[in-house]
Amino acid sequence: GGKSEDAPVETKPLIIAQRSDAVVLDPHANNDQASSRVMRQIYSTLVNQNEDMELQPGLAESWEAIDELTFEFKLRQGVKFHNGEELTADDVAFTLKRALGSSHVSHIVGAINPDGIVVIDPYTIRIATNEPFAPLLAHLAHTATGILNEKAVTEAGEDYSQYPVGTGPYKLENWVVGETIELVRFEDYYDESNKAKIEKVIFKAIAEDGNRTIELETEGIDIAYDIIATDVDRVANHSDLEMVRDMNLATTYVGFNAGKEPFNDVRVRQAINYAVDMDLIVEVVYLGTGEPSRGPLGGNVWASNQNLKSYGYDVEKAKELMKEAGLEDGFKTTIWTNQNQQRIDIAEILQNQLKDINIEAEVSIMDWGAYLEATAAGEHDMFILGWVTVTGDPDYGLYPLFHSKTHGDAGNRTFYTNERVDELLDLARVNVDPATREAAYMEVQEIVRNEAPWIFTWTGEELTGIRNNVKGFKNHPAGHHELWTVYFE
Amino acid sequence: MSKKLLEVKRLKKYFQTKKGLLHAVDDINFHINEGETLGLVGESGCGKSTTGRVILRLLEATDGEILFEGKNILGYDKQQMREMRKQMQIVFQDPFASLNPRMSISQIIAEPLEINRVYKTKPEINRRVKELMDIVGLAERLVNTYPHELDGGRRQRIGIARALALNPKFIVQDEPVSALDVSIQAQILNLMGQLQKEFHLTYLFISHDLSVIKHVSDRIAVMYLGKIVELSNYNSIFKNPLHPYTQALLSAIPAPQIDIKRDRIILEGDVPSPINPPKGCRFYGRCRHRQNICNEQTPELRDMGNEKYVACHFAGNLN
Amino acid sequence: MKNQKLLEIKDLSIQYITDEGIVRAVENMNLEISRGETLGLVGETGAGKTTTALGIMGLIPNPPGKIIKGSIIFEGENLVGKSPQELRKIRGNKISMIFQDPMTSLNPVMPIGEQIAEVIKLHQRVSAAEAIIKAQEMLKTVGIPNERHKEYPHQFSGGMRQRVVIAIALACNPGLLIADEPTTALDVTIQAQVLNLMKKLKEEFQTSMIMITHDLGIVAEICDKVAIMYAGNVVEYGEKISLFTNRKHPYTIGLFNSIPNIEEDMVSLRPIKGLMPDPTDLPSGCPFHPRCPNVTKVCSQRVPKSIEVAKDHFVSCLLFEK
Amino acid sequence: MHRYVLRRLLMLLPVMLGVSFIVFTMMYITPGDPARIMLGESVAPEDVERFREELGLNDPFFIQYGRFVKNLVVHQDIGRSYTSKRPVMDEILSRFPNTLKLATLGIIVAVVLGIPTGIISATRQYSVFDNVSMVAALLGVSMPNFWQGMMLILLFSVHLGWLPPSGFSSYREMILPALTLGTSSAAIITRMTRSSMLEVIRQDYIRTARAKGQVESVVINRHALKNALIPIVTVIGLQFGYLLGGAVLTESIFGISGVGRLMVDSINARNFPVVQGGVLFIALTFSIVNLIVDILYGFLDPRIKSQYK
Amino acid sequence: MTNIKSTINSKVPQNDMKVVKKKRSQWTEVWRRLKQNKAAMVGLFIIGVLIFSAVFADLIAPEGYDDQDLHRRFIPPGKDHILGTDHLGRDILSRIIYGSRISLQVGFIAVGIAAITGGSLGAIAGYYGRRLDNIIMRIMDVLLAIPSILLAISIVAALGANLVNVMIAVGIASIPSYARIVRASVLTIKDEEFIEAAQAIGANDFRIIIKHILPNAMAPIIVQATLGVAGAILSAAGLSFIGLGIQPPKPEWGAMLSAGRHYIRDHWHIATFPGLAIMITIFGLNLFGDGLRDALDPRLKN
Ligand SMILES: Nc1ncnc2c1ncn2[C@@H]1O[C@H](COP(=O)(O)OP(=O)(O)OP(=O)(O)O)[C@@H](O)[C@H]1O
Ligand SMILES: Nc1ncnc2c1ncn2[C@@H]1O[C@H](COP(=O)(O)OP(=O)(O)OP(=O)(O)O)[C@@H](O)[C@H]1O
Ligand SMILES: [Mg+2]
Ligand SMILES: [Mg+2]
Ligand code: NI
Repeated sequence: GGKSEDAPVETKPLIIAQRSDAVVLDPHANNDQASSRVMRQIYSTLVNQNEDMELQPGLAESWEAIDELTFEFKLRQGVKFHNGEELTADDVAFTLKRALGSSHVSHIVGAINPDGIVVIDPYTIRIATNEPFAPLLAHLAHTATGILNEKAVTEAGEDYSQYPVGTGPYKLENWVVGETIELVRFEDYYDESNKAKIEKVIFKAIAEDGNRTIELETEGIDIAYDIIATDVDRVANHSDLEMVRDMNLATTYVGFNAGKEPFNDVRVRQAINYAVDMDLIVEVVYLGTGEPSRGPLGGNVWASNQNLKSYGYDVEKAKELMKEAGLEDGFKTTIWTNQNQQRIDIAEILQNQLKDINIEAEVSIMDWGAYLEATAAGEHDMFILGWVTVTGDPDYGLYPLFHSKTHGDAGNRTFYTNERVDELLDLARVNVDPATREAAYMEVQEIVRNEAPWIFTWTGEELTGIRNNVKGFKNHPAGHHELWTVYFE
Repeated sequence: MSKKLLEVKRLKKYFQTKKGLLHAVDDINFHINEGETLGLVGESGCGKSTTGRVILRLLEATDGEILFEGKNILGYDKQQMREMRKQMQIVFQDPFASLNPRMSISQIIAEPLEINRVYKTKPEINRRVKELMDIVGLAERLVNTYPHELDGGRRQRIGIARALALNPKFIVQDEPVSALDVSIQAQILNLMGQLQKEFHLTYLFISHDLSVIKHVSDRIAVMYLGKIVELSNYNSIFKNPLHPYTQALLSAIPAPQIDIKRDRIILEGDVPSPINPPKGCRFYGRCRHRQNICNEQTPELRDMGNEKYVACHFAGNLN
Repeated sequence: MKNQKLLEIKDLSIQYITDEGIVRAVENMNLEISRGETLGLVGETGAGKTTTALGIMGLIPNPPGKIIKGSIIFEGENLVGKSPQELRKIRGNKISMIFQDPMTSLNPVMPIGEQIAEVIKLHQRVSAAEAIIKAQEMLKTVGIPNERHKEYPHQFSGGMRQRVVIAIALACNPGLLIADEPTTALDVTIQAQVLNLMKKLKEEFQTSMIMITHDLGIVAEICDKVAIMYAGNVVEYGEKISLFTNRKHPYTIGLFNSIPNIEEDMVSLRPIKGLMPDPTDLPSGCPFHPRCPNVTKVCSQRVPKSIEVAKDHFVSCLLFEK
Repeated sequence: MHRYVLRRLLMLLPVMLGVSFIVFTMMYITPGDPARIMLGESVAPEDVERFREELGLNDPFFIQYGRFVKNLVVHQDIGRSYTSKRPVMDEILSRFPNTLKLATLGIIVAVVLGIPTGIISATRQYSVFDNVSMVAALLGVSMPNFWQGMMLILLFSVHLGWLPPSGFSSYREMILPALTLGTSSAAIITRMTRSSMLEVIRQDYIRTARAKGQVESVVINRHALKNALIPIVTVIGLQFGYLLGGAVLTESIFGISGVGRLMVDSINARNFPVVQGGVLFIALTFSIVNLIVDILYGFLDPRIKSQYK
Repeated sequence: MTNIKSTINSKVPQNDMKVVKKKRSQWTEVWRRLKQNKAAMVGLFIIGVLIFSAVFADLIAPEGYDDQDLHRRFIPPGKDHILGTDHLGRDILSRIIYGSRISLQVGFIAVGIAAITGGSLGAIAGYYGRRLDNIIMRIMDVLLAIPSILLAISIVAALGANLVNVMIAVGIASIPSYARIVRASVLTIKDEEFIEAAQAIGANDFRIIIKHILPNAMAPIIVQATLGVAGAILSAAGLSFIGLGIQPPKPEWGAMLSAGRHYIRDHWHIATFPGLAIMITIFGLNLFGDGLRDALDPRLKN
């Protein structure tokens, strides 16, 4: 967009449907996708990450690294909160300290040293980490670090999550819990040139996936997030609708319990990787959306290794490997998953295909809570899970999943251990030199691919259906799409 | 003959109900001699069945004594009571409800024999069942039928056979014919008379039908609201009723004779509720002869000589 | 006044057609009632008494019941074949009926005053308020305090309920009252009250009555004529005095002998042997023949005709056919 | 009457205590850590542990339950949602109108369809109408309502495009859910009405009414129906109570944000306070609906009214 | 003269007069009445077909329930696959046939659990009355106050999601209704004269419960159980539908329906047939249950 003067007087609201309603509008009180998608419109972050995951100034006009641990941010001046207060460095300091106290976002801000948050002057703040932490800026671009107004938070007390006050282009107007959230344009938005084009935005919760498409077709809504695979072609072929598709940061994988017989044998893991026809599975289960993954990171993530080779479907090779491992007669195992239709389908197909190498797998579907608990405890054989590299930084996408320090509950549910991988992950985390980091991550991905603690399954796609008259919409790989650029034709 | 088989002393049975204490049987005294039939008559709800049940300890008495052959059976424990049950039995009013619909005739009649282990072998039991069926006039081909396939009269015969199975001395007949049609009723009444003679049985015969009571009884007790108001032999009750209630009751019965004209005593009002009954005479509210004393003092059952007992302050002086 | 025929039943046959078979509940019935007269209809369970009454009222449940043939002539008009509308005008108005069980024949959720007023409103041109007033008067007539008209049936005792039913039946001053065992469910002392009341009101209202009962005592007390029914057939029919003093039919005799008599001492009853026949499978010929002490060969072969053995005294028995 | 109501309300206390105990126990023994579920897979175990401590989840069972009861009794407080941090009561009450609307509409559909059909069926027993409506009613009971909902959406939203497939704010949006929810109840009510009417029609007092010369329609509507209504009201009450608490599937098919779905989500999220509060709330509503039905009973049936002392 | 009491007056005098016809126990009588009821026979037929297909699934199903062929997905109903294939290329008819096994198992076992536990509790409460009655029935009130589907969901969540637990959950949730029914019928039977007659001949509590009360309380339990099987199948399908208790690749109908619903717009047959299967099953059970009720209590049928 560009012309701020003639901001069109839109009366028609933009209606967006997503799977569920926001839970809270306090970034530190929860960290779910639905809430973040709304909060993205309400709060601004110090740093922005555009659709190509490039870092750009946000509330901070500029920043510089003072030393290995510390960044100094220069704040934009004259930024107004929705309650009329002006943004100062104190708000930033307050926000970050508050975030540090919250368990929900500790994975985003956890590296920051609370004593290292120093207000220099109202528009200058220094933020230091406990140890050198290269991905800090990416983390500060995450919606969860949106800047809060100290006064608003203290005034609202326990109920703050329902009365959010940010500096974003939209402010909360009305919230019918479980159903709709109405946002209206914030007229004093700091970025004059980027003021919201549509006056009112309504988020609607429509849980039944198919119904979002139907609503879109029947003009009940303007934008439908997370179109299901079966409806993608329908939307794309519909004369009034448009399918906006972009790869996102999510990946789905089938994990082995590498800490347990027989999956502690790399040959078994490789054999299984060869024995499943992942291309076909992805086609069947995801109906051509997203793509089969070749390694642990999706293509959108910085430093993802594009040279990795897919295992491919090769039952003979699989049998050979099984034989080498002394398991040509196969074994009995279980595949666990939670109640997610695609994962259940994957499990069922796996079950079927593994029969070819004499593996008899039983599928067990668990409720999410029990599933997390059981996989953390290492009771499992094989399991299906996903991961979203929300920051777009490979640290987030690799460290918790493959470092031996994170076994179990901390993220590494495959109990995979490799000293070299540990070493490289540690190195890349503290090193600020992008080239060194990139090299380290490339190698990690190579190793992980070869040692196959996973069956690399699928990288996802943001699938948004919009009506033709909706313009200016772009998917954000993190899923927190920006709506202030959207306008009606 | 006139050896007392059963004696009931100060018998009380109260039921706890939502609305209060229900005095179903309230301090009654009587005895039954061996081989005789005592008729117990009264209107619906006056406590006749309760009396019968308490005597058999199917209900636990609230107070009083029940002497069977001189021994108070209310003090008996379960085991002793089981022995007692061979001596005393009951025949119920409703010939359908009193037979388990899921059991065949032979099973029903054999049950008391099995429970009390009277016979050791099946054939013995079967023989006895056949014998009993013969006694009460049930054709042998009916052994395997079920109660619902039979008419009321036959069903009642089953009930009688069951009661006779253990060779009791004493049987409570709780309105055994009131559910039956007249022609069948007569058959059953005759049967019971025969059985009494044949087995030297003693009956407590409960009915609300004075004609039936008169036909079967040696002595008659008239009950009203939990109390016995008059007790005497049948002749004198019918010829010369002493209690105003008995008088009214007798006069109320329409007789199938066209030549006899009687003076009707029409009682006002209904039988009052047995829940927390008033002190004083229970009949007070409906009595033609009531006086103040009736409302204040409960009349006791008084011996009027000649084995006649009446519970009325003015018995003998009424006109 | 007498001898003026109010109701005449001719050759009436009513059947119930059920899964179990056809029940011939009433067979070739012939009866007459004059104004002011009371007819006793006596018989054991299943004899067809209620069916006869319902037949007159036009209330035979259909299915399974059906009037097969015959006529019911009331005030000169044949009720059989009349339209439901015409019958409705007569019911409750010119002919009314009291049912056996006072506990169940009143609507439990309607105040009794309203239940009486209902019939008044239906047949008389009165306003709702007037009907209620009339209903209260009726209550008083049957000896219930009129201020209790707002109460519900369960608040009354059995005898009082039966009085309410009587009030309903008499509210429109009907020419014919059919009472179907009106006191069977009541205690003797209460029965005496109710019978007394009925006798009184019958005289007061100049109503003819069919008194259905199986109690010969009641018949002796209030009827002018008696019809004895057995398995759907009227076996003996006549003036009460004639019939009571000169019983002809073996069934009638058996019936009288079965009853323990309060007035005289009997050593033993002389019951009728055997059982009531299966209503779907009545014996051929005279339906009573299997139980009859005087049975002859022809009894199972021929249906007896009705023979006048004395003036106005009819018997259906082959012993009397010459 | 007042005393009766009071006594009934007092009797609810132990029942509610029992309900809370059962729910609490169930939740306690259910595997799955609420803190972990809420924080997601990516949060470090130390933070999860800290969060557990914050929520008081590390205390022994009886201390936790005791705390709950104490808060409830002393402060009339059932806590805040783990996830949204809103007071549980707000959380429930914000959804309850939808549930109530849905259940009410459902029951209206059921009553409007069920009672007349039942009456006609009963008065024309074994007629074609009777047979057809009885088969229809039986099919209505037999149809899984999640499936029926899908089929209705397919027909009315997708193929015909007449009605929206989701949402619950306009009346147009309420039609399909109400129909879905209402059919099985309608079927039950139809059957109940029919059998109750048949039972009543056989009664002596109906014969009395006819013997008065009353018109058949009045006999049916005034005499029979009022008596037949008594068991029907019970069924309606039961169904209503059931719809209030059990419309989970319908709610999720049509994406209605109601108490039922809140409960299911909360059970899955191990959002204990909401589960606890919600089940108590539903149980209480259900019991109160039952109480109302019982009182209504008294109004319909004077015999029963006189027992309410 | 005879003052017949209202309880036995009119209504069923037919029995009174019936002369012995044939020797029949009550159950043969019930069966005879049942046979006359066409609807019940249709129901019985449906149940028969179901049981048959459950028992002989291996013989009659054209394919195995998990014979996947990812290259023949979404085939519409036709010659090769009568009901078509699903999203993983499995034959829907075969899956439905095998599914009948699961549904019947769930139905019967859940009802078994509920009827036995609920029935015993109800019998104890009804027979012994007073304190015990109060305690048991209050517990039942508590269970009843919790919506059964929520109860089932939390039980499944607590025990783990598999078919056995679904059966337990559905069973537990319907315990109160059995307890109530049995209690009510025990209460009425307890007051029948034949119980007193048994006491009078010296029968003990145990004998009275076993020989006299239970056989007579069976009728309502059986009816409730038949209808309960239908209810249990429906509940289990509902639970599967929201993803609880399925164990792929076992073809539970509710789960098939749930999996098929994503494809409903393009491939209607996937979700339609399992839904129909559920409906027909429930329909059959209900028809039969209704007929059974009428046959057991002829008074109810006009
Ligand atoms: N188990 C019980 N609980 C409470 N009250 C009872 C019980 N059994 C009987 N009663 C009451 O006790 C009183 C006497 O009852 P009982 O059955 O002895 O009367 P009855 O003279 O046999 O009457 P009927 O002629 O009707 O058989 C009645 O008011 C009755 O309601
Ligand atoms: N609705 C009906 N359907 C089938 N059969 C019936 C019906 N009503 C009566 N019957 C049969 O018709 C015959 C006559 O019955 P009805 O009721 O007229 O006898 P009743 O003389 O009034 O007997 P009760 O003294 O028992 O009242 C009986 O065999 C009865 O079984
Ligand atoms: Mg009695
Ligand atoms: Mg009759
Ligand atoms: Ni996020």
